Amino acid sequence: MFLKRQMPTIIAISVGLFILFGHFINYEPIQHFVDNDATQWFDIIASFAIFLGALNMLKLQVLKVAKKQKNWQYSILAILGFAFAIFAGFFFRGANYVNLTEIDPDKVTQLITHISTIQDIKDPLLMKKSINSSLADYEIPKIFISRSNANHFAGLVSGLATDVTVGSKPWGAHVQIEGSLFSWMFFKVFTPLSSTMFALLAFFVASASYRAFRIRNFEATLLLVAGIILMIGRVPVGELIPWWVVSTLIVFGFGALIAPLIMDKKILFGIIFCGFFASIGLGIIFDWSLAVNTPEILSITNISEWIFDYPTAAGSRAIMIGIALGIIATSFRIILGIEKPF
Amino acid sequence: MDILKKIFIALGSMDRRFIFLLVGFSVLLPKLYPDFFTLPIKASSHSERVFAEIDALENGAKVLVSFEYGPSTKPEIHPSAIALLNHLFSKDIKVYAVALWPDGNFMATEAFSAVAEKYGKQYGKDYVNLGYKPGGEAVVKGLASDIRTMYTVDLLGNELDEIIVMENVKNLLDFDFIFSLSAGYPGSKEWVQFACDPLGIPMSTGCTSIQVTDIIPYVENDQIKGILSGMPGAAEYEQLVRNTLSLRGIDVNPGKASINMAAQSMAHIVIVMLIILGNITYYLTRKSTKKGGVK
Amino acid sequence: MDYMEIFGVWLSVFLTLSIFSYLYKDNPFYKAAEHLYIGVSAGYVAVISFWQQIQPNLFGRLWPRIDGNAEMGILKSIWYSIYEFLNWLSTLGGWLDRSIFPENGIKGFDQISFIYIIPFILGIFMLLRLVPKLGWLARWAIAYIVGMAAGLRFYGFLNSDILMQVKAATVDFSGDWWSIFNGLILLVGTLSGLVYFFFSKEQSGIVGKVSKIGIYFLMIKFGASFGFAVMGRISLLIGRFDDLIISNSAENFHATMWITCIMILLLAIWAFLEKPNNGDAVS
Amino acid sequence: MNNKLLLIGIVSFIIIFVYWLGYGLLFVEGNSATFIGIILVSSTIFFYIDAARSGKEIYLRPIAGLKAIEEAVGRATEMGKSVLFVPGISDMDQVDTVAGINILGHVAEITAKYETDLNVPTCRAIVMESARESCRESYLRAGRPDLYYDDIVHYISDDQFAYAAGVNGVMIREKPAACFYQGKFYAESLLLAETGNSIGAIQIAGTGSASQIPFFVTACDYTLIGEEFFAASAYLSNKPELIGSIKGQDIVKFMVIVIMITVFVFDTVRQMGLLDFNILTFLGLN
Repeated sequence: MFLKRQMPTIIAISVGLFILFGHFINYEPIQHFVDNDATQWFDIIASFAIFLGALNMLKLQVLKVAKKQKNWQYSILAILGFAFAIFAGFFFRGANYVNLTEIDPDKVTQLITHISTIQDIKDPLLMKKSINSSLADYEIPKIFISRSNANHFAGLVSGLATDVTVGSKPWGAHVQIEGSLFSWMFFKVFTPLSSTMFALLAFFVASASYRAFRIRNFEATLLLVAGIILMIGRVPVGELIPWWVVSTLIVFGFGALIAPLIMDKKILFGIIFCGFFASIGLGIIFDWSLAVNTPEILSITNISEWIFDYPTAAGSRAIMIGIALGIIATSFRIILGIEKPF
Repeated sequence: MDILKKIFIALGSMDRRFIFLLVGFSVLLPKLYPDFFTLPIKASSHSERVFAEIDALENGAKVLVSFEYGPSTKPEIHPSAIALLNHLFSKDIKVYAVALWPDGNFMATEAFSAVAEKYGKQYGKDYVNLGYKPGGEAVVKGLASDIRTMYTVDLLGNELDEIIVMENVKNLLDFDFIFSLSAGYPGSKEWVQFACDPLGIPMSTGCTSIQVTDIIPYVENDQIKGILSGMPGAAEYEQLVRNTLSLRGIDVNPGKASINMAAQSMAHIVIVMLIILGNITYYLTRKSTKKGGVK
Repeated sequence: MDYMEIFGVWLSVFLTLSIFSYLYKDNPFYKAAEHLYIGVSAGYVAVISFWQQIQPNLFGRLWPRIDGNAEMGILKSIWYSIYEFLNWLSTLGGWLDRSIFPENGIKGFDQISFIYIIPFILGIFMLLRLVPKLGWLARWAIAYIVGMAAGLRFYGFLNSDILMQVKAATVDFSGDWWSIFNGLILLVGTLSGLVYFFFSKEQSGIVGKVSKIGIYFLMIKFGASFGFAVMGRISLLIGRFDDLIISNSAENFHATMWITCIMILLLAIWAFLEKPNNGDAVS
Repeated sequence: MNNKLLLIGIVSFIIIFVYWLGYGLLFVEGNSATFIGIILVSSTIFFYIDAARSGKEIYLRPIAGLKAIEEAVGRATEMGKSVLFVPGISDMDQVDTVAGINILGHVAEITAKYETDLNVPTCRAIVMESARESCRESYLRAGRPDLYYDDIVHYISDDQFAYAAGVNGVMIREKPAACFYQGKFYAESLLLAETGNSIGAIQIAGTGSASQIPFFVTACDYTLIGEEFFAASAYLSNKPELIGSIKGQDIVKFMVIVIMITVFVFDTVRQMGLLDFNILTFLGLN
């Protein structure tokens, strides 16, 4: 019981105290532990745990298929996808390279022609230069997924060098370089899925702003005004907006700010129209259409820059300090052992 | 007037799939017909700051570029990476790449292969790609004290001591500038907190738009020298680099971000229009909702 | 021609459009892509974390590369025989090729770090969750992580997000009026924002007024964040469209066009057939 | 009462004194401000925890989002639908996740009481394990251990958007009536909140990720903003020591505000040339 109940609390408290005060202790190994090992240990434990998670996911999907629950057909895809990733990660490496030793200097051009059939060459001259500088030992700049393709290519170029070898990159490197089955999966399956999910947000952000950016009250209006100004001001089109549009927007923005306070539409529209004509009049009198004459406030770009330099930075800082305080207090509660999620 | 009101109210209750469709078209049309949509790009003070900082580096200086993004955020940051490499290589600056994100080294490889050839830069002599190391802030701290404790070999498996550019490079203090291309955690914040602040090395960042408001306090505090915010920031920097390099006799193709600014602007305008439309409808129907007493 | 490459392009276009089809409503294409994504990503993450954490950072630290010909002390050879045993296990008794445990240890570190046995054991404790009787041992690993988080974040956030920001409370009075005004805005905004977060004070009277101002600053921040988010998400969408346009090139046999047409057709048929028993369309 | 204050004061003083004696020798140079900060924060919060334990009444202002939790679960029960709890996409090494799991404990207690289905998809296996522990405890505390089974909490994927896609799938197919998002979120926040909105669920969010708060504020019914989120589990627990810690946290906040104002005032006076005293150097922040 002690090992099950109290021991975890003791571990959490002692690790917490050790790391917190380890920052101050003038002893190199402790400093090193706090700076590096502590998080590395976590990463290692988390990596083990991933297999636990994967098994749980697999179990649920298999159960779904076995019990023929609703939409069970799709679960087969999840299982197959998982199996494929594991296959590419642990069993089939791909990543075959072709290496040439002692290339015949006269046949470099021929070699380049062969390479051009498997890969785009931007600048043949430069490639020639780089091959010439490493005639003794040259690796073809393309990595093959299938062994037979690599062998086939090696057969094509076998006459050009004393020795042509086909090998495959070591395990571990196959997850980092292009040309392995794993990287094929990464670029052709994983990337389109994840970046499209990400890009869906463009649509959701539009519908969310359409629905939520309403002049419901003063706070919501501030949200809306800041949002719109940033949206317009940060793209080139903001620069093109002439002064009279900006001044009109400012007038309308002012109107929007006071709208929640004035329920009578007539008075509100009256104020807006007066402001509108006053600003246009001023602009014509002082000839704001000339860039030099335009007051700085009538450029959306300047306004947006000011907003995100000052009021936004202030808001950010307040939230940042608040969050930091929350995290500190929670950490302290964990170290005291009065809050424990295990 | 009544008809107009009805139209607005009908528009206001439209299915959100129409909004999706409108946004989709606003992005697609400028992409398909780029000739109809051309816009001048004017740099903001933050982008200009970044450009000035990099441009002030001397020839032969050493710059560490950290790749902290992957394919899913590539559109926002990769253009900055390309423009940055153009700028650095044109000034014969040595470039060292590291990746704090696992897919960052794919991005680094792609960026180098797109730019290095043009300036006749050779791997190992003018630039090096150290690849990815897991650990986030621990990697940053490790690099600050000794690069060789974190990396024994580069991405291609060469020993660091065999690489020419790595000569006399022991830790971060040997770099003149750090540039973080960051899409989240670990990223710019970690570089500020664990490397640039304690060691006093200047740094700039090119980050995703969403991160800007989180990083802006550091920029205001001058802990980060300028910021390229998202694709528009990248476009501004591309433009600055392109203009300056053409004055120096180097032609650079217009970058991806600059080309896409038209689509970006269009989409923004459409969304703003939608918001305004939504508000007109809201204003017209406000009384009835008030009575209903919905939140 | 590289068939794997062309197939890959078609597959990626298909998956991209399948996810986009969710915008219309939940449909078989989206369900298929979603399930495939879950399966592939779970496997992907497991593989990546094994090859970039467990293998190099754990096994690499416990059994770094040694000179195969050099003399070894008795302890060291016992230690490395464990390594060989693990290799025997991982190759299913020599049936598979050597992969996880290359000969003579793993390249990367020069010294054995025995202390890394602790995370190794904690990691195994985590996996013991699968054994009902020993499942409670996983709590030890979780306790380590929670304790570590508390110690690290306490220090980190106090340092960088509080003390460093206190530093920023100064206003530079050497500039012009405008910059002084801006400096004051920063200070007032930060302080009033903090007042909003008081929990043990009723938000009325002066505290209420100040916290109201604080909310205004927070709202402007949220609006600006939202604006930036719109910007970023649109950029990503543009990136996806770029890829779709590239995939539509002649050398890829106009993948985008064909798949779009076929998918729309199939979706239309599906929607038509589905209609009678579908009362819960997503909108 | 005052004796305790004195005692805590003396202990902190002794610790700082020892630190000062060993400064540079036993202890690393250069982060003394942080050390003193830690001692100050710890002793303040500890004092209030202790005060609350010995029975001091502490007022906490109501937070709308927290009151709504029980209401939301209640509505799900009435409608015969399930409750979805999303603990964010970070692992247990982020304090945010720990706070989220603590809130899960309270939500699970309510669902156990109401006999409502609970569904907790997680993005990390370690979070899955601790969420299970937390739910099991809660069901036990509510007297309904029979309703608990391990698959209430299940793993989807470590990848951010695969997880979001999976949770989305759960939402559009199972249509929970109440969705809770409590933890650390990144870009997927809006994806979740918008889908939840489209199925008409009551949504209560809470997060310490500053950049995601706006999306939750616009798409959810209630949002616990930043610090409120970290205080939530203490609020819900009604345990005196946790509530005391909230009071202590408030006092720390007050001290931060006072210090900022002091820094501002002294620095202004210095800039006017009236006083040759740099407060930032004095505080060890420069």
